[in-house]
Amino acid sequence: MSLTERPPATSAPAKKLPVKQRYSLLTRDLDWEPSYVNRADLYPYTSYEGIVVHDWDGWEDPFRLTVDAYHKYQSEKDKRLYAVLDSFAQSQGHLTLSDASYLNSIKLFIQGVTPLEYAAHRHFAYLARYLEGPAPRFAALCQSIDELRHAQTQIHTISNYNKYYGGFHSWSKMHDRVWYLSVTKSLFDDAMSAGPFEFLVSISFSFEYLLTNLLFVPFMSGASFNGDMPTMSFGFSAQSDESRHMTLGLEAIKFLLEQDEANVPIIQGWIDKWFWRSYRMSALVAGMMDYMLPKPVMSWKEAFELYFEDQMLGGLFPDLAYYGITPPRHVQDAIAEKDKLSHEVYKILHNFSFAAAFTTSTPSDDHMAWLSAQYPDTFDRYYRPTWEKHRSVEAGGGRVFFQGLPQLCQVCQIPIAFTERDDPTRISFRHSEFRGETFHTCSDGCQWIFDREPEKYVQAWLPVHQIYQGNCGGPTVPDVLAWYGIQEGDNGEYAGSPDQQQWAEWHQPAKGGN
Amino acid sequence: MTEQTTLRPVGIDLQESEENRALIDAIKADNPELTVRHMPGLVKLQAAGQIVIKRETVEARLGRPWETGEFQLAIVSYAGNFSEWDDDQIIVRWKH
Amino acid sequence: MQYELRYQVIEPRRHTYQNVIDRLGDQPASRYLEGTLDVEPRENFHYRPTWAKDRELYDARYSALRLDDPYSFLDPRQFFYTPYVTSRATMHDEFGKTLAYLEERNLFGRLPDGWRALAATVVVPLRHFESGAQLVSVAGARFAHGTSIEQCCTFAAFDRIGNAQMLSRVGIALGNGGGDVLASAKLDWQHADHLQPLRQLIEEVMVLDDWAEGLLAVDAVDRLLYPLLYADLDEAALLGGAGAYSLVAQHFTAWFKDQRRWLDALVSAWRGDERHGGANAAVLDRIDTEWGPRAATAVAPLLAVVQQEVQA
Amino acid sequence: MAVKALYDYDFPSADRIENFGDDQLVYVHWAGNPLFCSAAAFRAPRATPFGEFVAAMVQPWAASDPEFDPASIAGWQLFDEPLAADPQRSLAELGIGHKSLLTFRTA
Repeated sequence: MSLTERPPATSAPAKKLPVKQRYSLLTRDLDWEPSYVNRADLYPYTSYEGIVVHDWDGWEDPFRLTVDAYHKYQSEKDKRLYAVLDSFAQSQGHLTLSDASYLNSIKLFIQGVTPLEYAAHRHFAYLARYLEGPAPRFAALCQSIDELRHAQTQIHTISNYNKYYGGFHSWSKMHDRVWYLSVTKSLFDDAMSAGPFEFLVSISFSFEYLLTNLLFVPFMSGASFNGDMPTMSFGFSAQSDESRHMTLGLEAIKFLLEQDEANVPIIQGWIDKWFWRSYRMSALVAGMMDYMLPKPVMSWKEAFELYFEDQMLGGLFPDLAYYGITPPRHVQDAIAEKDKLSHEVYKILHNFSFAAAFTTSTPSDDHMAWLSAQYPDTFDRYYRPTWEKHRSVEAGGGRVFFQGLPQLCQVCQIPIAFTERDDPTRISFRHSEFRGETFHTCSDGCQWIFDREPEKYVQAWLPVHQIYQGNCGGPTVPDVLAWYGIQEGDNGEYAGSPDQQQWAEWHQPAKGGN
Repeated sequence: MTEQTTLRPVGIDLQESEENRALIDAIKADNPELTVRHMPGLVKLQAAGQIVIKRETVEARLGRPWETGEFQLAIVSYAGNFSEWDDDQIIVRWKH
Repeated sequence: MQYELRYQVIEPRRHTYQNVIDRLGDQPASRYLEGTLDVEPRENFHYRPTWAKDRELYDARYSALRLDDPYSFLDPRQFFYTPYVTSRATMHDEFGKTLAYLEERNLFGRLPDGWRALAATVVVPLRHFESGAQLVSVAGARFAHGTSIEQCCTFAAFDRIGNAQMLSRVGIALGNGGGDVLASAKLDWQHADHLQPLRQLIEEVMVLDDWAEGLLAVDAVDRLLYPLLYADLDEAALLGGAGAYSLVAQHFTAWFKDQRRWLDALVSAWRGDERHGGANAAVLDRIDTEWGPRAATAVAPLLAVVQQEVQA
Repeated sequence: MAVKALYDYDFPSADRIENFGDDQLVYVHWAGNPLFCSAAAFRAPRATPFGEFVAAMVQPWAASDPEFDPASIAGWQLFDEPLAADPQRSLAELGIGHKSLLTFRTA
């Protein structure tokens, strides 16, 4: 019998399931209770951190994203993004950037941030495997594949700059080896080596929810302002995924807090640790925002006030107070140093760019005027005199670099350069003893983190100490730079660098009547 | 609709683009108390208590059917909590 | 200041990233290669995982199957994120159109009883098998050594949940828009005799330590299940008045063909590896011997249902 | 507080003194000079006389500041305590151990 010969349908027209129920059938209902193996063998990692979960079904997923919708939206986003990349490359758009020095911030980005996107991709896959609830597992799976998207769209966006400028070419190897990149790498290694719940609170909540806005949004706005449409496009496109990731972070924390009161102090400890750990890493972005954009768009201080103080301390933490959660320990230290942070960080980069895959330079008069306006309480008093000294040395044909290696913080791995809360002229040195050995940290926050888990931080692969142990290609600076993969001209001072010279050549001032 | 529990500010950041203009207009129309701040490439919307995005208003401005899921193509960031996200509207507010 | 651009075309300083140049020479490289080669970190990990003794965060020892250079395997489909989601957007769009067509014409309502029974008691319950296969695949996304391999596992994991959702939507359609068919399919999955060997197998695979062995054990089932339920029944469905079955089945046949491409290439890479090929072959043969018969036993009762319901 | 782990989580310090043979790490901070973002790290033999350590390592580093005058170094501290920096005595004899922090000022 052929189809057309069959009698017409007599059944009632199809019902339509409510969205929420349909979503539940397509996601969490796929799970079943195993009976041939032990649940504990299936999910071996969810008990050792002390977190108690009574009901995994308590997890809410406001996005209700199904696989077909995911592919539909994501392919549309990528279609738009790659169209921007292609047209920018075809029209030699890099020539319309504000200045080649702008790209130093993008070098720092692909070396320091892109590998973190990739690490997040890998470890959200761990959550997608080992969390016990199907709803958070699916959210983690989406995030895992999103993070792969972020890593790859960044690699592809920056690929075009890599063809014409230095410093981009060996980002992956550099992330494994170069001193300033151990700051970002060690943060993710710290989170990944912890258990699944700590990872969730560290990356999804403390990093994605509390701090990504602050890190990415002003930065992408800065890209737009400096003519870098591709970076703005991947940035905003990535951020549209980020809103899902932020939601995962917020849902995670509320879910865990609602499950059991015993979870509250554990979560509080992780918030305290990870706020400071992520905040310290974000210091690199502070330096980038205030000093590395030829056309700055918003100061670190203003972004910090807007995205962190107003939105998080003003909005989020009162919400979490309901569960007994208080603002992160050491948050007052972060607030107190908002007038100092970027200046202290850029000083580090300026001192050490001879050993970096980017260049630095002393800020121009215009730039100093902007910094002075943004930081009226500190810039002229504490930082301008040092930059003026650099200027006078440079006027004589010199350039001050730090002829040696810095002392690093055992936890955040940034050179110990931050100052005491009440005195911007006094470096804050902290040290702890553990098993008869001294360990140095840069702040009360990092020292507190060290003292909480010294067995973890004694393992840190501190780049300076590794150089001195002979593990980084040899004893001399050129040996180490070669091992880092840094090529001639990637490093040092921007003025006179290959990037600067070729930029000048490409942009000869227009001659009258030409 | 549930009662608003707080007037603490919530916010949504949207990419400023041709595609998003109608959406931004619709949000302005449905949230009269909204403050709008333009940054390069970006529009920052903030309001006390909550921001609501209604499918019907967006469709009227856009002149075509619009699914609330498409909001994911426009959003850059937010502060608050998606307290509702269904076929007809999206509401951002704090939970407590 | 006014500028003029001095050159029409600027010669690039290099054509691709240094790691790609080191492997393939300085020539333009595809987005697949730039986004895949050497992306996974290799060395100088800071802290040991608290959840695995004697392992680093990334470590070849998470599987007995090794490659001397993980990038000796490349995905024949050259999938990185964008072509992957683009391809799957089309696939799910087409599936959605098929489903809409079938629902509009009430073709599920007109399925002959045997075909309906097959779909409801064998095919739809497999959404749980797909869900289990997703857990197995995503372990590879975390633990495979090398971006080229884990990336395929990531996409496979996402495909599996996609397959589970496609089967669930078939179940909803079979239930005339309600959840009844899914509910009874879940009961069958948990209790019906014909599904227990398969459920037992996937549960035991889900707890395997070696992600690659898990993947291959699932594949041992796939290689029996997909041809049996989708490709081989296509003709019979058309002849038996079950056009709806055929229209649905084609999507799963297409997916399985795609899945084979990377997995077969990976197995070849393992066997052909200069340094580890011998050891890999021994492991692969052991896996075949162990899981092949288990898969056959698990699929046999499903074959019996097929024979009883639609081939009788 | 111990690290929460599925096994006894105990690893040697990456920078334990054994990894440096007869040498050790010493940090030197030039207090009050904002040109230097941080203290410098050095690897030096424990038996090195303090004077030689300063001449061979500290002074070339401090000369990063073109206004540096070696004669102006004064007022050494070991961590927070004043140090009687006898140039003839070795680091070990002066109690300057592995990963000690030295600070000096300039007159």
